[in-house]
Amino acid sequence: MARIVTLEEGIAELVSDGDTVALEGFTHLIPHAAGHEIIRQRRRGLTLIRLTPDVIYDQLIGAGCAARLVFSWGGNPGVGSLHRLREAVEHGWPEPLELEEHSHAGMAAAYAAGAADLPFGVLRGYAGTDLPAHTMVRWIECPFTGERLAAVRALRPDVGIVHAQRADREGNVQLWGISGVQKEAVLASARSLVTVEEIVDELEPVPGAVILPGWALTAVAAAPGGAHPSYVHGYYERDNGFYVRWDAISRDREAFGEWIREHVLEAAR
Amino acid sequence: MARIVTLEEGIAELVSDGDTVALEGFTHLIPHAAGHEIIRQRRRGLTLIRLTPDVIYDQLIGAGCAARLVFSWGGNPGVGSLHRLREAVEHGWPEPLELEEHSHAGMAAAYAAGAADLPFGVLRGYAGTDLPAHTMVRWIECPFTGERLAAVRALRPDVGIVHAQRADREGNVQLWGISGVQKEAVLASARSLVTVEEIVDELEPVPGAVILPGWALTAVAAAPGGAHPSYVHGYYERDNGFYVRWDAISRDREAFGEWIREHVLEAAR
Amino acid sequence: MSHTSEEMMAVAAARRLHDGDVCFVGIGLPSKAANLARATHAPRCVLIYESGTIGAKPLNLPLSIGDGELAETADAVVGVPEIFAYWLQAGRIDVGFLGAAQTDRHGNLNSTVIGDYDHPRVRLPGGGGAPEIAASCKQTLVILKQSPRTFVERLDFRTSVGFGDGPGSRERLGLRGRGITAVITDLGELEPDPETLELTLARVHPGVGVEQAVAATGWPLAVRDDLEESARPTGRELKALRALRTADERERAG
Amino acid sequence: MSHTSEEMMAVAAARRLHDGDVCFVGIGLPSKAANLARATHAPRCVLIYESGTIGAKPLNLPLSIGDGELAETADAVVGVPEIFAYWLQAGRIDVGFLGAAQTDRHGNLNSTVIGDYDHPRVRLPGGGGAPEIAASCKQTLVILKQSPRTFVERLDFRTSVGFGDGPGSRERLGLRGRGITAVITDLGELEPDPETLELTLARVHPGVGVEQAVAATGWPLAVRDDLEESARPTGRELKALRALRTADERERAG
Repeated sequence: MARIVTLEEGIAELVSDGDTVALEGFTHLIPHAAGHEIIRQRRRGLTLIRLTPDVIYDQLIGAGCAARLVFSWGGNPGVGSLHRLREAVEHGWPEPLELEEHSHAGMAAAYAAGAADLPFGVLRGYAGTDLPAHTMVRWIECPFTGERLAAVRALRPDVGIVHAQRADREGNVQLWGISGVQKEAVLASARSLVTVEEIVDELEPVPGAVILPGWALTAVAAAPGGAHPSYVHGYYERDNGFYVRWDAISRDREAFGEWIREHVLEAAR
Repeated sequence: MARIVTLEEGIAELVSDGDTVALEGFTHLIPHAAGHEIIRQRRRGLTLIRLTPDVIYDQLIGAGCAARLVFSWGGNPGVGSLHRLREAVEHGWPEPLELEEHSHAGMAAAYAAGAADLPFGVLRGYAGTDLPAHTMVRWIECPFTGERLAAVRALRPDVGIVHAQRADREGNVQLWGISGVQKEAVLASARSLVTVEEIVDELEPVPGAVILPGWALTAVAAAPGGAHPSYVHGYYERDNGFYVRWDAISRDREAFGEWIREHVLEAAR
Repeated sequence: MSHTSEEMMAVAAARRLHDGDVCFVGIGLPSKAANLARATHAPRCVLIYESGTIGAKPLNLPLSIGDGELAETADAVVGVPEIFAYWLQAGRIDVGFLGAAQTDRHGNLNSTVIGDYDHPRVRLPGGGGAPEIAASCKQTLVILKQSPRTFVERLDFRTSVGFGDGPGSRERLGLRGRGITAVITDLGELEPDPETLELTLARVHPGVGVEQAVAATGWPLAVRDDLEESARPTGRELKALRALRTADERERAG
Repeated sequence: MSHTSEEMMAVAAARRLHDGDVCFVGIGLPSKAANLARATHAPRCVLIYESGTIGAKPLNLPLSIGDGELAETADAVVGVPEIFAYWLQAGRIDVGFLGAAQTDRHGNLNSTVIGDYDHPRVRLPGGGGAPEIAASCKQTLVILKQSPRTFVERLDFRTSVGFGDGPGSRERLGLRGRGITAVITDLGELEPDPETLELTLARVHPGVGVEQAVAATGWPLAVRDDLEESARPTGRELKALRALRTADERERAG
């Protein structure tokens, strides 16, 4: 049964230095507030997992929380590069960042395998590319047809963190719109934290909604606005201007540090 | 793009003697009308696939349409045995029936593999049971951990047939309530036919609905009441009395033949 | 209040559920027992049916695992591939319920055929969800009437694995759950011996003699030293159990 | 009407779509081209974005592949594992669009790094959906500005496979789609030679000389005997293209 906690408690209890942490969200519902709390609590040496590391991972990496990144596409969508990610990779600042690099299809299969408690996932993928040298892929043979297929090691994060529209008081979570790999990320993780826009008495059914039952989660925390600058379907729009502004902020170590101090470290929780 | 056809046309065009056919539905939305049309068109030598062959498969088998059954649980839910299935297996009447027998988990994994165009599915299953001798299971080793897991050969029916609440005029299908393995059965099949309660101008969104896009289907046919005696969430209830009555009808070859003649062969389409 | 032996079975099974347990439930006595637990001491019991309904809270007893009421009252309805992969196989289920046509002394179950597979005397429905329920649930409860025809020395077909050939079998097969924790019969309750993993008579129901249970078992039934008598169903239990009806029964009752 | 070279690229790409084609679309020019096709000659083009939106019909040009408008206007929204397994991998996509930082003569693409992987000069975003789009779509269209830095003799990293090392490569690798059918650039359009599968100049855009395209290519560019000039964007195409705007652009325009 999920405990209803504050975001501060949730991160303090669930995320430790050196953990493997997946903050998922596919453009929509990106758990920015949870990422900021990790920065505030100064976690170090994390392995960060995510298909599409974007601004919040740029911030976590630039703030020195990460030692390793497992990913398939790292950019500022519609804008360009992630400058903190690039600086960590290209110049080892503020910490060297080890990369495990996948394709989306490979990571999706690896999360699905983790959610199903299988040690690996199977896909038609990676063949002929230079990716296998930088990822966890092996080749297996179909025992019926002899075909050669890619196997990816299951992703089993220590902690899965996602943001959703709402939860009820039992911790049952409801999210809708683009749902990405959030269900798989949560179910593949040993512990999970879901931040929500609001906690309500009853979850009205919504077309297309994904439900995460409270008993399958570790903790739920209210974090209204917690996906900004990404968006929450039915609650608020994407702050596209922020993504554009981030390009300038993140190009410069000092401007970045200033922004983190002002908007994360010294921000009221 | 799905063509909108009559049920008669749909079966005539899509189902041939000797085909492998999956009529899926998990208690809910069982395509009885389509099954009856197959009996009326006197198809022979079919391989019938389904997790839960129940009354409609009992009818198809008793009517001599089937040569082979791929299944995981064959009974009259809440009532008892399928007497036509039992008679085919136990006494070869009216035709001998070859069995390929799975567990639900194995068939679900095999359909999912088929839908994803993988040659096999992987699961933790079958180990230590007598099923592997009667099914398509092989053992594979995880290339990362060395664990031994079951592999099932993908199911790739020639024709997948399901029933749904409704479709629009482009053949986009909407179904909700218990959705079983219908999506996988349709996507795993080379050709597909969806019967629906009604064809409407626009599909109003419904919580929990599964959508099958028209362009991924072969044909859609209106068949109001086409799931009776099973039920259609939002349209009509399960005719539990029929399932009880079927027990008596199906125990006796003559009573069965009489019922098929009256309710299927001579019934108005 | 007097009670039938079937009521005793349902009550005994229900008592083994704890509040909050996540249960994988089949139709018949398992569904009755789980819903009885939910109506009495375990209101937060989570019922999962293999049709994909998670957290179903039926008011009426379902007649099939795919009743519309299960979907209507569920927290979530997912597809069958997902329920088996992400929920059962992933080890999220605390208690699985199984029936069968036969059990052997190690709680291995047959729900496939009586007689030879290719020329069966009785063709049973088959495994359905059972093989993986028995493999993956943290514990499994079996509900089965006891007789020499059902409690057999040797199964005609092994559909689901209890403890295989005894200690070490589950581990060798890579099965993740603990296996069967009890077989609840019309005569009593059997539990695996902690050493041998052989089903052993742990309780007899009120009015049942040990010799009766032994006579109804096709292998030499071991009896626990600390054999107990099951507590008689309480008035509250019986009342709650008898209030569980299918929608049809409710309708007929008017 | 005069047009920019980027407009020419979008129009040339859009023209390659047929009505009813199922397209796997990324952001930027691919999304512009697919939506232009939908607005002109191919109204029933089905747009699939890797965020899981099937049949999206955005009124505004999306800024990201996960814009809310894609979900709101889609026939169905599914999870990312499903979109890759059941839809892309299963071979249901007619046309995949890809951009890249580099292509080689066989249409193999780099979107990972410039320079050495471990000590890159430029760390690019990475493969994302591209490796499997290139592998599984029935055909792939690449949109990429032509220069000696982008059309290279040797890729720094092979993220996605076009024709590998040439004839037979895709078959040996088990790739199911036909591979790249065109690379659309700011100078013209390249198509694989049917024999050698080497990208060959098939069209130049109006006002572009062959020598200009050859100079912008890092390998000795073969030119088709039947080289054509792309048809200039029509007024209707340009009007429809310029009407495609992101919601923000529309807002700023008032």
